[in-house]
Amino acid sequence: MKKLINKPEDVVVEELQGIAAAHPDLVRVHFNPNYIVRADAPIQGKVGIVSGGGSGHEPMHGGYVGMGMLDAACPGAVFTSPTPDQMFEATKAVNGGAGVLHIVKNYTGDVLNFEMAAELAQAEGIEVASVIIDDDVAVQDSLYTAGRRGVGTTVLAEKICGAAAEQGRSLQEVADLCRKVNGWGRSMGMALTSCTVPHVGKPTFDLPEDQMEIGIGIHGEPGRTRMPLKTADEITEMLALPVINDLPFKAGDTVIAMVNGMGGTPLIELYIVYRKLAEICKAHGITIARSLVGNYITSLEMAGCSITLLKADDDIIKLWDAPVKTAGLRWGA
Amino acid sequence: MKKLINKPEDVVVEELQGIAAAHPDLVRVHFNPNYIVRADAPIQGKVGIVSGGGSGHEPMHGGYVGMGMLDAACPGAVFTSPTPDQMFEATKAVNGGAGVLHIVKNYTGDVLNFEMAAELAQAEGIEVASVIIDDDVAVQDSLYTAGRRGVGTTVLAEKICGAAAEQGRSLQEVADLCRKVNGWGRSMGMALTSCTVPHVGKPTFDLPEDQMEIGIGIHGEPGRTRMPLKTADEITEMLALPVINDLPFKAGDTVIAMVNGMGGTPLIELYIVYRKLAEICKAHGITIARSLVGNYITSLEMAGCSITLLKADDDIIKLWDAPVKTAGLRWGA
Amino acid sequence: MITRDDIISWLQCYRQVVGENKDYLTQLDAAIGDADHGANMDRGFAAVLEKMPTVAAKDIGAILKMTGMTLVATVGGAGGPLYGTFFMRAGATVDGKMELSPLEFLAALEAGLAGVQQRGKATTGEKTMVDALTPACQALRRALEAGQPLSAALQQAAQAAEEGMKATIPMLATKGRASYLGERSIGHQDPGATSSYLLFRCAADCFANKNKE
Amino acid sequence: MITRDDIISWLQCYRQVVGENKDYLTQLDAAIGDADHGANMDRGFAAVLEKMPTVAAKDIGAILKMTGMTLVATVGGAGGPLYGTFFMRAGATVDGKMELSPLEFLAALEAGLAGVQQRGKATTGEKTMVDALTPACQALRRALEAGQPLSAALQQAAQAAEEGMKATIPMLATKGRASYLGERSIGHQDPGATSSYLLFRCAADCFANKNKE
Ligand SMILES: Nc1ncnc2c1ncn2[C@@H]1O[C@H](COP(=O)(O)OP(=O)(O)O)[C@@H](O)[C@H]1O
Ligand SMILES: Nc1ncnc2c1ncn2[C@@H]1O[C@H](COP(=O)(O)OP(=O)(O)O)[C@@H](O)[C@H]1O
Ligand SMILES: [Mg+2]
Ligand SMILES: [Mg+2]
Ligand SMILES: [Mg+2]
Ligand SMILES: [Mg+2]
Repeated sequence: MKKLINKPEDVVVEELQGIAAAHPDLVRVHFNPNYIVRADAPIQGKVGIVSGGGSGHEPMHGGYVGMGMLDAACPGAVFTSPTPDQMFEATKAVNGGAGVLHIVKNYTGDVLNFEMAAELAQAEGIEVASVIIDDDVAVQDSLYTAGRRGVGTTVLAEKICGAAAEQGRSLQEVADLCRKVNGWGRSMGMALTSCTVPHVGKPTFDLPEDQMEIGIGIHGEPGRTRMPLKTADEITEMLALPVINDLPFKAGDTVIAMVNGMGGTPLIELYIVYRKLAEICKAHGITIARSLVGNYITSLEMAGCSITLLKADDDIIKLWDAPVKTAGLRWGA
Repeated sequence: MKKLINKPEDVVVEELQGIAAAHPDLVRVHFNPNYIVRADAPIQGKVGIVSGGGSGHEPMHGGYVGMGMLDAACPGAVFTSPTPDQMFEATKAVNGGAGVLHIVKNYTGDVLNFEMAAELAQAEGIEVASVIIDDDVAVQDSLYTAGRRGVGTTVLAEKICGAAAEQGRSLQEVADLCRKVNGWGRSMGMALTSCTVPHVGKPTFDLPEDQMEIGIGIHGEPGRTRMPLKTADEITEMLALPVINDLPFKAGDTVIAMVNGMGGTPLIELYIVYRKLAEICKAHGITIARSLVGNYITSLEMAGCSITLLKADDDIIKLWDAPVKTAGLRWGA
Repeated sequence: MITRDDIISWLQCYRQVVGENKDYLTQLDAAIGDADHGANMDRGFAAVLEKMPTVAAKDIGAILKMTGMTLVATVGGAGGPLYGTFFMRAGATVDGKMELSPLEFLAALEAGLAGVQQRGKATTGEKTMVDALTPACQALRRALEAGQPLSAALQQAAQAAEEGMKATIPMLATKGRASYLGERSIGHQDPGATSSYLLFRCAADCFANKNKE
Repeated sequence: MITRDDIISWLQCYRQVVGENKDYLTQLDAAIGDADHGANMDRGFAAVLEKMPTVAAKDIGAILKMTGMTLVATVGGAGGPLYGTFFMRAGATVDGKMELSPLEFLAALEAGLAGVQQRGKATTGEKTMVDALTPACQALRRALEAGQPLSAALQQAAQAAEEGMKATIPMLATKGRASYLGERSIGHQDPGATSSYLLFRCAADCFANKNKE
């Protein structure tokens, strides 16, 4: 295992120490339980937004804490949902009296731990709303299963809801907006390589030099299918078409598009994918109003990418353009 | 070779098409010769700043074109300096009558090609100043050799000089500032893995699972020494101490610190390195006033990192804090 | 009767078995999950054992509740809340008791299972820990109701858990992380069902000398 | 006399040899550089051959200058400006000529070498193309001045280039990208010296039947 780490068991704590040292202007880091909060939390009268999940997806979520996005992020062990005490304490730390929104990615662990945290917070009189993000079209949706995973749309939801909370919208409004964003966002991802969880020490799966995994999540898990490596254009189509057909996105729609790197893929390749995605959208009459190209929701050093499209109305575009000041996403401030 | 590409020979052009599609608000891309210019270039009365180099270092340089940083970037083939016609045309495209600064990394190819371009531009009556960045302490400096490589300080110089040009400083002043930044900046890098140049199709060098390269540049080349893999803390010391001792940075100095990923290293590891770098600086009485942690000057998918320290006075800090609006670095706008 | 010392040695035994099977559990999880179940359980039960002195003089309910709360607070993932709920609910049914009859122990386990199902909303056949816990509880009830001694009953429960665990191999996962794999989840043994089997295996081993009751 | 057709077939021959040795040159560059010398030279000379029709009726000076300018505009890296300068300077010395005497050809090559040294500021012993070009020009001059026919003289030049190329192996690089490696540059053959040797090898092969002049 080749990593810039000391001991596998210290990875998350040392990363948090690094974040605390690098961004004292943006965030404070609390240890035991671990969470990252805005340096100026709690903000009176503003809805607080808390997210969280396993570590290894950086910059998500810790990198999105700051003005105009999250009020707090709770990092679990690598690829392991955080524990309820983290979200409970973070919720208390960001509660400015207007209630707290939990943005939860749809993984059994995340859902259960956030659920327990919400129960604890509510028991202390804090109003908590939870919205579950489940945008991964690689997974068949069904009432009888765990449902779809939460992936790329999470980043967009955090930005957009963060802006809405900053405007002073109510908990109900911000939660409704978050559900709308989740309903309008779709993603799909693929991997060229596996990744190595530090405490495991070897790649989660073996992927021969001429094979790729399509329909992966963000936990280094294998995807829905393994197949021979294809060109960037073919891969982009294999990701974009299921995304477009799922909502479905239609001619005349305006979208925010994200081409996301899984951690080990260089930017040069992501732009090649974006080029094809833009072509495909154009051919479908879909207008890309805003875009993100880079590493936003990752799986450690996995090589690969995911595509997210979010149907966007004027409200969403305005909230997207609103100032944001975090380590991972920043503009207008 | 596992890459999200179509054909190796199309990588750069397709990347540029992707950049053009993703950032029409920030830049225009010119093909044949290839260069990226600010959407609003030329800006009358402002010193234009042009940089460039081989592709494969993204976001550098194309990701740094925009308000407050570069006016144009010239991407060569992967790891190959661009040709003089690119810099010549880019120089003409950004000349707003106040002259043009070429920021050149110290590689024979970059230096020679920029030199030829400057001769061509000067022959057309454009005032051109060239500053060579040579900040890599892994390479022994000498009048009789090619000298040190230009690495991390380039990013900081582009930001700081871009802000100075935006303020309306003269070509002479911006060039002097650039030389000052180069004189006050030092870097050193290391690799955990090699990278694969697309048209080569296999890793530039083989690095056993238990070995690393110390003192690498940004072209996938082997470093000064190969040695057994060490912990993140040990590695950070091996990079930071030569950097600190070279200038030398002294107790009481204020610096801008960058922990840069080589492309394939996840952010979680870079923060672990930053944590130790902050400790080391503190122990030396050096104050980190500003920091960057992320992928800023890369070698394709190479895993590894580099450390850059730049001694900063009030002028440099103010210029650093000035608004910048590029795909790769953005704040205040 | 099952004493509080028996309960503690069961948990100690399980902590050790989890440690020994950490890589095995993680390997199972790597195939259809995210390669952390072994590390998660190991971290959780190490914490439980560390906290044991805090319930030094306390009753079995307190020990089990402490176990559940510690798991919730240290494990994370799906395993944390599920095993946490299992032990918290089990503990709640035996509040204040310093020893348990076999049927009381059974009732605690059944309450734990009910808690897991309530939290996780999984039923048998979905390729989760429920597929090991359910047949184990059922076998234990059958054996005890048939008048078998605790040790024999627990052997049968452990065997049922093992069969349940193995039965997850051909299953298509519909709950938990393995469900994302769809058809590719078939052919792999569920890590949570495996750790649940080990829990019953430990009980059977620990309480092997409880023949008379 | 060397005709413009001879010059063109020399460039065609070199284009082909560079193509055949693309991976070899890149491999040499991977060891002490950045693994692009083969691709660079290949791209450059492919472009030169494509542009050949634009100098269809032109003199040797025009052909060589077109070659140099095309290399400058398509190669990049250190190789582009250096080989570009080599051919541009060589071309400038034979401006307007439709054929060259062996000594005129030599003078063109020497002007090219001088251009390379002026641009690159390297002298012999620094592990660059200068280490192949310099002995090659010297050997050619010696042989021609000794009255040897062009073909024999070029054979000696190519051999001197090859020796110069091999002599770069034990050298410590002090110019170009290999200099960053310090001591680790020792033991590797310089890619640019290799492509320069191949240029003289092609000349020797192409002009093999120029015995009489
Ligand atoms: N809804 C559920 N109900 C019961 N058990 C579940 C459920 N979801 C997952 N599990 C169990 O949890 C195990 C995985 O635990 P673990 O790896 O610790 O968590 P995670 O999947 O979050 O990484 C699965 O093997 C399965 O047995
Ligand atoms: N200053 C110099 N003078 C002469 N030749 C040089 C100089 N620097 C580099 N070279 C030659 O250029 C070759 C490398 O060319 P190439 O790989 O195309 O460029 P780059 O090093 O920019 O990738 C080296 O092998 C060396 O022979
Ligand atoms: Mg997990
Ligand atoms: Mg090169
Ligand atoms: Mg797991
Ligand atoms: Mg090279």
